[in-house]
Amino acid sequence: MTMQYEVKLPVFEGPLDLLLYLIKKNELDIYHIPIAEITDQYLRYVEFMRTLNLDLAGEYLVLAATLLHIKSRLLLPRSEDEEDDTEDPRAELVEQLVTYQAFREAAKALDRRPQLEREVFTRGSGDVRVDEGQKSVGEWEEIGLFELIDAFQRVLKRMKPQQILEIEGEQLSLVQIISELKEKIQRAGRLMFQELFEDQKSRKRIIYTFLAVLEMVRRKMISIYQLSPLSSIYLFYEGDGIDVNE
Amino acid sequence: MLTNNLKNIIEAIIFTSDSPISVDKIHSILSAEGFEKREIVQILKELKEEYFLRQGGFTLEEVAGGYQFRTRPEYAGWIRKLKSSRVNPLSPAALETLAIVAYQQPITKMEIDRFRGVDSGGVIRGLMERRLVKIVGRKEIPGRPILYGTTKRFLEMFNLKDLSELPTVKELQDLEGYEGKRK
Amino acid sequence: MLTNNLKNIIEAIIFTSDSPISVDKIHSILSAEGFEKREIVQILKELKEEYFLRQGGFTLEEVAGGYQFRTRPEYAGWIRKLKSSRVNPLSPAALETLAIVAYQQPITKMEIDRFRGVDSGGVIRGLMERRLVKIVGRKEIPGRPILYGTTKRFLEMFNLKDLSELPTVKELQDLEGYEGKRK
Repeated sequence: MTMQYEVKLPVFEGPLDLLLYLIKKNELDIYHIPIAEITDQYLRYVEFMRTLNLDLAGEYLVLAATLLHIKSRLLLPRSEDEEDDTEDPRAELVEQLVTYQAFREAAKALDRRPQLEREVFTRGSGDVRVDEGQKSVGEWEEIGLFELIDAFQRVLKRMKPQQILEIEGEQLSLVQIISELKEKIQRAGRLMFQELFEDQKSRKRIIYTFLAVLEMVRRKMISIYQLSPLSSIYLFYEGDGIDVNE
Repeated sequence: MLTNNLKNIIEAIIFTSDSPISVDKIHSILSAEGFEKREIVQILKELKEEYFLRQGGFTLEEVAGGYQFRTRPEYAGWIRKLKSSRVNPLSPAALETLAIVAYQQPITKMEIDRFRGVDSGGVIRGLMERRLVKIVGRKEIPGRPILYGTTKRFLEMFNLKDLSELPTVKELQDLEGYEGKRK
Repeated sequence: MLTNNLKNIIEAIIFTSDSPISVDKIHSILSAEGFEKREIVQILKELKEEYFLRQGGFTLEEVAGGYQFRTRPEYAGWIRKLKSSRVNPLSPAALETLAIVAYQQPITKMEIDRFRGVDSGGVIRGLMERRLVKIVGRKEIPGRPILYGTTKRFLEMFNLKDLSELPTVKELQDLEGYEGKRK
């Protein structure tokens, strides 16, 4: 698959997020990670993101190498002269994950505080305009990149191969799809993620649509919410977005 | 000048100030009248109590080392309807970086990168542009890297009196509940 | 929704609005709740009365076809003191000029002008008035132009121990964000 685009990931997630996401998804104990299994899953994710031609930060590969290294060390038979209580090869990574998780909690705690211009306002900080039809934050849970990729993989799986025709030489541009999507979401206020892929006949178009969603998240044109884990994902229109290509 | 008058003057000053105003600042404005600082502190306490008991649309809050009237959080939905410009919310990456800086300051970029597992240059710059993070000095190690810390605006934005109001890392870990899992 | 709640919402809306807000505007913000205009008018009357009776530092006034909180005229003198004591933040032009002086000092006005592409006379004067920039000597070239440099106050203002603490151009580039760096 050769594609003439490059989509940057929404910059908010990194390799440690992915690892924590996988640990949580599999309900694993952070102190006793089954390295072989988690490494496979991690690599499959990274591979999938690469097939989408996503511009992955180099750090994802660094962590992949670290995981493979730990895996190989665990597989090695212990040599005789080594002391019994050799350090667990996972120790350093676990420490890093635990610390990272603590900071993520700190970030969430910070975010829960009443924030200026979000929950609390000072005198004369508003100008007048009536703005209707916004979601009320609170019932909705904002979701992250990896949940979205999971959902997208489910969409791909549900599709029967014969449903997908490759249209030779179909001319597609990401810009075009973004503007179509924008119009659609703007009109409806919100759209269900899965609905975007119904009636799409070419694989290329499906992938481009997904990439358009990622790019729109990154530009803050839309935000992604769901009511509860595993329930339908909705895209909400946020505005014209910002130019992030400084 | 009557005390009630002093209370009104202080109230009017806080009302007009466009940022949280400190006791020292109020004191300096009233200096000609020869009031003592503790009188002002006492009146501020009374005013704060009064607004709290009144249960109105806004209250008097202590933030970033000063006093400011702020609306009560429960009315945010209505006020947002009034506002035309949407505030650009902080991204999870920005919040995460901000939390690291807040807890670990003064801290270098390299230390932040290590905690997050990714390069944080762009995020730090964004936080500096929003005046939530600033340069506070240099670390006295080879290369003398820049040290970052949070600003007064950070306290204002998150309704904090000072940094000690942040929950400790230990408290956060207890919240997460993984302390028990430690072998 | 209780009436008291409605009162608080209206109070919070007026408090946050940066200009007098009309009954119609308030009505349209609350339209989803199905309140009638006369209910809102009634509450505004009550609020106005309440603030009048309270005799505090500010009151609710009807001005220019709308409602607005305003400080009572008798405290105008104190508020003027507050306004005059306020420090004006540095303009982008002033910051830019200050950065050039900080990094390139000692530097002449002509050199600053060349960097900025505009005449910087006014900005330099402003910076000197604020004691952030000072004359440090004369350049030994024809005409012996004045050389400018930064002051001790500049270091204080930006929390710098000495000039070596300024981030280098390279360090500033490192903050360009990893997006740019990777391409």
